[in-house]
Amino acid sequence: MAASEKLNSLWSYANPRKFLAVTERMLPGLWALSGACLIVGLIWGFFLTPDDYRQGSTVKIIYLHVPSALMAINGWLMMLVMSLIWLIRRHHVSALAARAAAPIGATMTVIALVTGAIWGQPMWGTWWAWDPRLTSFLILFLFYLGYMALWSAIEEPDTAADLTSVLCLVGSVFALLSRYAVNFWNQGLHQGASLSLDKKENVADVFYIPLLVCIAGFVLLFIALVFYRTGTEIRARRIRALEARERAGA
Amino acid sequence: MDLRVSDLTVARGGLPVLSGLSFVLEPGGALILRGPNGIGKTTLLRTIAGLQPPVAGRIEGAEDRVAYAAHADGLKPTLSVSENLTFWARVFGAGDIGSALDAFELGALAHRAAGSLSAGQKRRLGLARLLVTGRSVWVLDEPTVSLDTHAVGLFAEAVRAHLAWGGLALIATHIDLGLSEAGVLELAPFKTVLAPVSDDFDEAFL
Amino acid sequence: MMPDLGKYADTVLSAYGASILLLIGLVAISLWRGRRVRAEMDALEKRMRRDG
Amino acid sequence: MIALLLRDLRLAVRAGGGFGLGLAFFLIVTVLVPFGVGPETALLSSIAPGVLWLGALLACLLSLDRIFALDWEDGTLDLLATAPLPLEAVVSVKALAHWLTTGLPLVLVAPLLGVLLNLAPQGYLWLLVSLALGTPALSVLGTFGAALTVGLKRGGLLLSLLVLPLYVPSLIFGAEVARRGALGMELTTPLLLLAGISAGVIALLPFASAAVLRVNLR
Repeated sequence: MAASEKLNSLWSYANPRKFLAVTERMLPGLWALSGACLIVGLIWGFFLTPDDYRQGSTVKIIYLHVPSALMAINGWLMMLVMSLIWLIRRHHVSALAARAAAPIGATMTVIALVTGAIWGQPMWGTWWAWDPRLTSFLILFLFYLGYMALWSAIEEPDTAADLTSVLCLVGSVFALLSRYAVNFWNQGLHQGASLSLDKKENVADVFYIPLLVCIAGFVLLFIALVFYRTGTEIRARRIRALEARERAGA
Repeated sequence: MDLRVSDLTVARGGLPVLSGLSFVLEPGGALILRGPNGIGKTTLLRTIAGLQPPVAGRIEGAEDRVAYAAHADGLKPTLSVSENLTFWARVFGAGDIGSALDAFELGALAHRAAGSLSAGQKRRLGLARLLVTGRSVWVLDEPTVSLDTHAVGLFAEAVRAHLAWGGLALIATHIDLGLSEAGVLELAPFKTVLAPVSDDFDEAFL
Repeated sequence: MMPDLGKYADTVLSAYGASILLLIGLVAISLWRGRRVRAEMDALEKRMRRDG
Repeated sequence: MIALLLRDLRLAVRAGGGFGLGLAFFLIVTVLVPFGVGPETALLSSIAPGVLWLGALLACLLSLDRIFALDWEDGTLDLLATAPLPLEAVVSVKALAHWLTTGLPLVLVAPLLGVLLNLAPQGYLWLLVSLALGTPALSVLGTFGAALTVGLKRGGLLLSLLVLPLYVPSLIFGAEVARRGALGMELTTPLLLLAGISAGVIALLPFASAAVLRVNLR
């Protein structure tokens, strides 16, 4: 009984008016907290951590690379969950949140790719190596691009929400398949990078705490941006509906 | 079996256009839908044909019984008249196309490519398709566009035969088909009246 | 103040520069579009309520 | 279902170009590659499996937007959606028709084009096998993309953007089978993975395509 009431109250945030009111109240705090975490984490990481004995100062890039890579994947996962909620419960806010999250996830993917490539330049001696991880992120970026392009190509918002949701489901399966395919494809072609930005060995305790702060900052920034952008999408939908109504009345 | 529509609301582009619509159509009955352009006739017919979901209300007795015909006839210009018709007959599992060709006086054109037909002839072929479906509920959207008086007569004859066989017909049209037995449903009174604009919008964003 | 980045100074600085630029760009675009849409909706709501 | 398949095949033959264009494109891509990378036979021979796979994939992409476009414009899709045939069957038949008119001819001419690129003698069989196993998945995935973009005016470019990332796993495993075949290496793993992806895609994706098509017809 109590559990189902709680669930009901959770779904009530699917009302766009209520969603706007609640997020409006939370946003200033979220912006401030994410900004603080990012500033503290990045300054800590950039100025106050030692160099790695093998990678030198390039190890400082993990404070950007690891959190953005994390959010690139989690952004897609969040879109997947939102798409499922839309397809099953047909709450518009959910579909709009998925739409709002896509450009953020795509930006995170670009940051992960750029920092990865910049880091790779001195480490591997080339800007771009077809390293399985890097390649998978490139493919993920293509999926983000396709998803956003489909949203913007379709006029009718409910149709767009349905189509992009199905694309997101199918895309998730194929992004995962591609990840394994790329792993398989690169074995033996390219000598495995002896150094990686993501491997545990690089994340000793000195680096670990500022990294956590940075991850928290990226997560909070992601949430704040999703809330804010979902609000924008809700208003854009409202404008569309009102204009359609005006046309029908005229 | 009756076609029952109860308290139906249909939407176009996310905006409800017709609401509170109810009617019952018995076997052998025909209903002509009338209303000004843009009232939602096409939307209503597509909803009854199952091509789009209703916003609210129920439609009973339409599923898997509808033969739908709209502005586009679904003809392939490179196939001949009889090939086009045979295709639809086979999709719907009905056999004979001869009587359908006769009913719309297409026998002489049977081997012509559909692409070489005139607009009126194409329309006749599109309507002949209804006869080979073997479906009992005809849902027709402006079926007489580009037909001449004689062809309209053929069409009315075909509808009458369909009704006599126990079929149903739901027709949106502006012209008088001469079907005196058909009921007429004026759609204008069912036009959706929206609540005044307020701050407190829900999931319809209105 | 500036830590000694050694021979990888360009690498680290460009990575930080590019990333921070991208983040600021994303936030700026979001805020810009958000403001515009909000103003547009408010104007439309006001007008439609006046007109009925 | 058979009626629909026969009609689609007949339309492809009557309209002409249905078979020809994809094949001509495949030929041209294969001819252009040596102009791009130089005429050394050793180099050509080593990249031949990948180039042939990529060429077949692009040629397949070329005709995807025609899968539903014509049926959409003349209203046939509306009528098929109200017909007794389930839409899942319709999209499967459409994919099959696309494969028979595009994929199968590409598979059959690929060995001939292999000659142009100096493919190693032991590679022909595996090129044929990998394409025969992989191209059905390309057609089914393409049908999904075509169903997504069916109502759009500038759908062609978007279709490529949506479908190409979905082609990655098939391309990787297919080209790997062909490459290993040409080198005389062990190729059971990629072959099984390629076949597995095709089987999964053929079994499951028509449901997604039909759902998407229903939304677009609404």
